[in-house]
Amino acid sequence: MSSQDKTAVTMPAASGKTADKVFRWIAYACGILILVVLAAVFLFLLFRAWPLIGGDQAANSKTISDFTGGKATNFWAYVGPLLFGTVLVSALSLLISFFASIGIALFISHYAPKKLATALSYVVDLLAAIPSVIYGLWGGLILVPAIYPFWNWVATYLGWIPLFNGPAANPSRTVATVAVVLAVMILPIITSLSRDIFLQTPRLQEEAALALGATKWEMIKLAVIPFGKSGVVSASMLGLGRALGETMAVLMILSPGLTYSFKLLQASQNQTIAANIAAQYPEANDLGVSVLIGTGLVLFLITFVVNYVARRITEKKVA
Amino acid sequence: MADLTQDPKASLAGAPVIDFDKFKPSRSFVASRKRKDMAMRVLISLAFVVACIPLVSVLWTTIANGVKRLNLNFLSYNMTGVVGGNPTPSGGYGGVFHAIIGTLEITGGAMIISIPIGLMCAVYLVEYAHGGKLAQTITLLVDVMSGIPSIVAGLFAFSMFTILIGPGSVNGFAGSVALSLLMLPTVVKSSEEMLKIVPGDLREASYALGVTKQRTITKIVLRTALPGIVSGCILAIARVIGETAPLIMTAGFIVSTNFNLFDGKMATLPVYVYQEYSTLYANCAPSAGPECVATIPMERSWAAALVLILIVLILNGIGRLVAKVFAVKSER
Amino acid sequence: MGQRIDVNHLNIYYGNFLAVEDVNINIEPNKVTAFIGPSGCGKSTVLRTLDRMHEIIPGAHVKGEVLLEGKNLYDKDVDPVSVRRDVGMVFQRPNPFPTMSIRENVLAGVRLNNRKISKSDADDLVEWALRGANLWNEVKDRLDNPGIGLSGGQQQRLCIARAVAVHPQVLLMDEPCSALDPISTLAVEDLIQELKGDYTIVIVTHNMQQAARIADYTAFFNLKAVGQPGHLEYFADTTTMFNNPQNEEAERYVSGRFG
Amino acid sequence: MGQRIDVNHLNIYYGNFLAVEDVNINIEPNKVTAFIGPSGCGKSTVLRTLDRMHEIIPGAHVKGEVLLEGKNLYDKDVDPVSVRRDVGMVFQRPNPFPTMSIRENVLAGVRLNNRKISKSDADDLVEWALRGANLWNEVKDRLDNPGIGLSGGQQQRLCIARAVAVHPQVLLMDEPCSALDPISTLAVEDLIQELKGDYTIVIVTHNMQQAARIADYTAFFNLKAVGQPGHLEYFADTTTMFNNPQNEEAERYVSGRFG
Amino acid sequence: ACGDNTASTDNGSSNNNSSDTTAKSEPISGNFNGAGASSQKSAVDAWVAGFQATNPDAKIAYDPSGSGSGVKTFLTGATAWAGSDKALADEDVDDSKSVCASGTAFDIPVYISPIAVIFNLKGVSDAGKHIKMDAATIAKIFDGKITKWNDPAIADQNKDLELPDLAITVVHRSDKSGTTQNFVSYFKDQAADAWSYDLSENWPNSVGQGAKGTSGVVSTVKQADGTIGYADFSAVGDLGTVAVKVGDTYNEISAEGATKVVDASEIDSSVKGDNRVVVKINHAATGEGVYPILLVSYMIACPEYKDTKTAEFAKSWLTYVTSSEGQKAAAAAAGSAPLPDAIAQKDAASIEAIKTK
Ligand SMILES: Nc1ncnc2c1ncn2[C@@H]1O[C@H](COP(=O)(O)OP(=O)(O)OP(=O)(O)O)[C@@H](O)[C@H]1O
Ligand SMILES: Nc1ncnc2c1ncn2[C@@H]1O[C@H](COP(=O)(O)OP(=O)(O)OP(=O)(O)O)[C@@H](O)[C@H]1O
Ligand SMILES: [Mg+2]
Ligand SMILES: [Mg+2]
Ligand SMILES: O=P([O-])([O-])[O-]
Repeated sequence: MSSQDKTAVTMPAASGKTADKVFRWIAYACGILILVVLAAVFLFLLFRAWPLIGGDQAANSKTISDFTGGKATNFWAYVGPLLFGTVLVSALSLLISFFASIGIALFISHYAPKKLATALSYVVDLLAAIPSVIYGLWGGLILVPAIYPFWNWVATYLGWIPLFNGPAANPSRTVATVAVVLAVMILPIITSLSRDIFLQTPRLQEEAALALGATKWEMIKLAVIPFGKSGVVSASMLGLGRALGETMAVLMILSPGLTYSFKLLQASQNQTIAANIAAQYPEANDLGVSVLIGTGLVLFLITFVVNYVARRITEKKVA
Repeated sequence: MADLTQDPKASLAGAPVIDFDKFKPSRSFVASRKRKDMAMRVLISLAFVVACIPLVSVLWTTIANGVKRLNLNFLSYNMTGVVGGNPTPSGGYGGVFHAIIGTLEITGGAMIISIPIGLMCAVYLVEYAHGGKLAQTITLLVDVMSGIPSIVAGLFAFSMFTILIGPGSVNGFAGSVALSLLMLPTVVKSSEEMLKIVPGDLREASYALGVTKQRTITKIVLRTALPGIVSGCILAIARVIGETAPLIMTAGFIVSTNFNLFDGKMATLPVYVYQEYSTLYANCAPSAGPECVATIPMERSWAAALVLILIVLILNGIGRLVAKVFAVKSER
Repeated sequence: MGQRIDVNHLNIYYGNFLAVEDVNINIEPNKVTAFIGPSGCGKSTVLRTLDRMHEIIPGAHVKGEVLLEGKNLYDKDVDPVSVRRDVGMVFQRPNPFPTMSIRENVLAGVRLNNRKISKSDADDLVEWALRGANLWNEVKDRLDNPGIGLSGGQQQRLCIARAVAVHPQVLLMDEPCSALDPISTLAVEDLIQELKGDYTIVIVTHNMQQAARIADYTAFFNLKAVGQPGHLEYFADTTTMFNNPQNEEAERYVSGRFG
Repeated sequence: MGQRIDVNHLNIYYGNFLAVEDVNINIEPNKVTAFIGPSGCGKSTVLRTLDRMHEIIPGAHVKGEVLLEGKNLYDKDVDPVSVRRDVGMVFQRPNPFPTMSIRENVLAGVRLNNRKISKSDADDLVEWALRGANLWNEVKDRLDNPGIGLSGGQQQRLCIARAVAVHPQVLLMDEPCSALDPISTLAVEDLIQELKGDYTIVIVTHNMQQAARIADYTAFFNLKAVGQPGHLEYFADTTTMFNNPQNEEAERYVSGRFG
Repeated sequence: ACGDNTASTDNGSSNNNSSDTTAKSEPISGNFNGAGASSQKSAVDAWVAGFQATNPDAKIAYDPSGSGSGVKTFLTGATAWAGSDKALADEDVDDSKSVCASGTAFDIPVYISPIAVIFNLKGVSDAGKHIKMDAATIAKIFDGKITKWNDPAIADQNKDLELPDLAITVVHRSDKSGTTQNFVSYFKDQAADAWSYDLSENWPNSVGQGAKGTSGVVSTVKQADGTIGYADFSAVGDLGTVAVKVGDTYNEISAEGATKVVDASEIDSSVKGDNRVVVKINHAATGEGVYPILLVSYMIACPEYKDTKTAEFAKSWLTYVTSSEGQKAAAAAAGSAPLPDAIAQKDAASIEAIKTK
């Protein structure tokens, strides 16, 4: 080996030490910033919603009564049905999309031929990025008239179930229709994430199952589902989060109401917080905006709690 | 070692005698398993087909309604001087130029805010925090943050600017702030995943060469993860580029082109889609000729929606391209 | 009892790529047959054709015959699922099902075949399989703990227990010890010696010493160049293979070893 | 030229867990010293303390001294980054930087440290290092191809070239051949024999034959039980270690081997 | 700026004021913002185009964010004027002191638009026929008291129509809206017995379905047989409209009909503040072609601005908007009703109060 060292490389002493420190601090600061941002969201909203708590209560109840046509005069009576509607609509949409999403995700990850799967993956990713205002347009203009016969059929034959009490509203600008639109909207999101997780199932696990003489479905049950469970749960939570906060699609489709009603096929039963904010915000005065921000704060807290609880649950499962 | 090399026979000595016929599947059971497998196959394929119907319908409706007005004129003019259903001097019926500019600038602003922060946050989580208490809290909160409703983000940006700048401050940048709030968790999460899958080997290899941590991270770790980070960011952009409600609140709506992100209202594509939908009909005076199109607002709305989808598509394409160019060549 | 396997003119493909060419080999029942050869020569690939695990890779297929006691596994009317029930497989890296307890892991295969197993039958089977896999004494007090909590060597033996619990006729093992430390390796090697009383065993190994220690027959696979298909170069009983091989390539490989 | 290393009363911790206890060893310059011992006894751990790579694991720290030509690496004023420049390291699995070409990989140590180097100097350095790693002839025509495109053995030699290019005095290798096939292993072993003219080499290996083939001195590490700290059981020149060890445990390990 | 459709439209309809030669002493230049009522949007589009024809360097942006939001923004000083579907509230007038350089803000009517009662009924609306109703009938329908299309209350007024035994689906606005307030104020005045609710911009009962915005109402009405709703005349499209009983006749909707009502209305002189022109709509107006359901929308400005340029703009802008030229442009673009001369003169007097020096 040539022992002659031809290269003249000088070594700068301790170079990069400060850069190292600065970089570290920037990274640290950015980590902290996340906490600061969340706190800021909370505080700014609280600050703007403060007149609700600290302000003139008579003015508040007048504002709220103005919003609701006299149906509610205090904040909780106002936000209660809104919260109910929000949860109802998003829970329904999650219910509808969950199984379909898992089905599609499994189809792409384990059933479809490779070429088709690649193409489908791409389409799903694209669909996941379609703006909700387009789902709103589609839902309001195409789906509403198209789905009425189906709801009518449901109301006629399944009307004995309180949920499906008829007569089905026509046009069906109802919770049921909105739930379908939101389901279609969050379907690609849940699908896309679930597919990624299913694809990550260790080959070894799958082969272990197959080598034991499992059919494909049994293999999925043995290896894929247990592996993907917590990921699918968090994907669903993300979908649920989207549904909880969806504004435009609901605004453009739902005929709102302020009741605690489960009548999915009838109009003017429920309203969601997000859509309500969007509907009332343009014409609201200062106090009105405070009330709306107050409802937004409630929505924020609810999504926070839902997500927090869900993450905690999945975390435990993983550990 | 001794107890492991024990006489193996001894271990089998007490073993129960097993009648394996008991565990043999009955013929009908084998058949039923097969049937079940088939049933699930059909069910899953069916789930796919059924779910495809609405999704295809969404795409199809947008494309079918959108292509009608989608042309160069539509892309290169704004909505100033568009009156009723009448054509403009350029021969079109107004367009989305201003909204495209707004969408690009506002999303660009959101990118500039959230990508560095998100990326550095991911760097902190993966490279520095090592799963400490703070890191766990941040991870959890990032997850939770991904559930923030967009309208809340809008309210936040609106409140923040009202409080900090003063009431009535509407500008594109406030929209950027709202969107960056929505983007941030996606950026952090995806970057984090991507950094995590950079093999520890490479870091060690770099450290072992006497490279500082900062250079190891920027030149090895980030560089190796780059394709994944880019696709993650594109995904995050796609996630926010279609947000409507927060932008109505923060950036407002105008008909002319505004290039200044920091001053004045800014139109964006989703808001444009919504505004045109809200207009629904343009008036045509009874005397107006056939060139006056009463249904033009809805047509513009669909066309703008299609433009939005195309932008998302192009972004995806760019993302894929970038990912490919910077891809880690792993083929042997 | 173990069954014999006869492989006739087997060509194995990944898509259009011919990975292994024209394999002919007779695997004796109740013996241990080892596959050795340089990396990439197709040992794993051949092994996986013996229980039709090969075809789960998209595009992978074979031409030729694999006869299990005279019945061609690749006949049209043969269900791969039932083939895999008769031919068990153990992998290079231990892969217990992470969500299942030790007990459930052992029973996983059996439960697929027969859902209605009485508790006492199941208990007996678990004990039998774990004893068979030389693991009973180590885990009998914690059968309900997750299988993933065991050490690597224990996990590998658990996987063997899981495979034998279905009572296959043949047991295929793809480098079952390569991820294990020497002590665990010893435990698994002992186990293989013992199992051959009941099963036909085929084992892939990188480690010639291991082959020499445990195999009755040894098959030496080789490949002419990277990108070329692998082939079976030489097949002999183990003593011949290591002491007096009648094949120049095999001789070179066996003697020039340093793995 | 290589430098000598003296390890005095070194205790190595992962957090609160004492992984290796009271190591005392003198590593001669320009010799190959091999670390052997059962899995988990702390071979890798000790090796990594010799260039302060140990401490990049969160919570990991040491007590005791490691003297490189008499200077304690763990003195307060010593920058670990510069230690790592003096002491090179090669890992178990070849790990070329996947984003870099062969040439860039070799230059990585220089370039990543932001040192300016002229094109011709760089060319010289690349050739020198690759020749040193016995790889020049195989890759000289494709220096701009990705390093990851090489075969395993070539990659490992590329990593050695990369380590050598920074001009270390000491070269640490943690099971550098365990992921390689026999032919690549031979190439790397040859290289090690050659490199010891210029460097002090410490190599961890699972493979006693390998130690016997290439090492001048061999250190046998052991541990009493899992969960207990490992320790240096016996250190001797290689001939003694394998032919006539003066330590019972070492004797048992060396003779009862089955790796 | 970039992408602007430079010249105003000069083909087709009647808003031909594209007079490059119009001798205006000093064209206005600069950037000016307005915000407010969405109802005015189409009209403002036309006004901006018309205004820019003579003041090509004036850049005017209008955000149809809603009346409330428009007034709010105006009171922060961020806009030169606001559009609103209702007159200023007393607090707003007080608040405006801090925005206007002196005096208080005033509102003038600029946009009058009839509100159509639209319906979708097979065999009637698609045949281009109108349904006749009086105020009480409409009120009862919208209050859920009349639920069938063949209810005698309707049938008696429409002997010539075959009305089906079909449930009526009421469609109303779900958002806060000036249209709603103007619509129900017609009931309050003309059918007080049938309409017991307080006047509000929110829909008061939970009959039927709510929809967001005029477009929501129109598209909902379109989507099913048997629906009835209300919407700005310009958004009616091919839906059926109700002919409303005025005096003894049933009058179809028309812009002129709305102008006549305003002409017959008084100016509310009791309002707080100077220069304000607030119309007390006289829903009881009668006469040929009178159409009593309408919306009067205002523009709000300051008598003196902190910035003279803005003042000059506001003055010139409002002058144009209320001019017959401007009104014609709006009529062509939005189907609105031109301001009656009397109102236009009052507007002009108020506009004259804007100090530009
Ligand atoms: N999934 C696959 N797709 C395509 N080619 C494959 C696949 N798996 C293996 N091959 C190719 O088939 C050939 C044989 O591979 P195989 O894994 O059977 O070798 P092996 O002898 O088991 O090697 P090793 O000792 O490294 O496990 C190789 O050329 C390999 O590249
Ligand atoms: N990152 C770590 N964190 C905590 N403990 C560790 C870590 N790495 C190793 N250990 C522990 O330190 C001890 C020594 O491990 P080490 O990897 O040095 O052993 P080894 O002799 O190199 O084993 P092998 O031959 O398997 O590589 C073991 O008990 C191991 O569990
Ligand atoms: Mg293999
Ligand atoms: Mg080690
Ligand atoms: O213009 P609106 O108040 O009816 O929305």
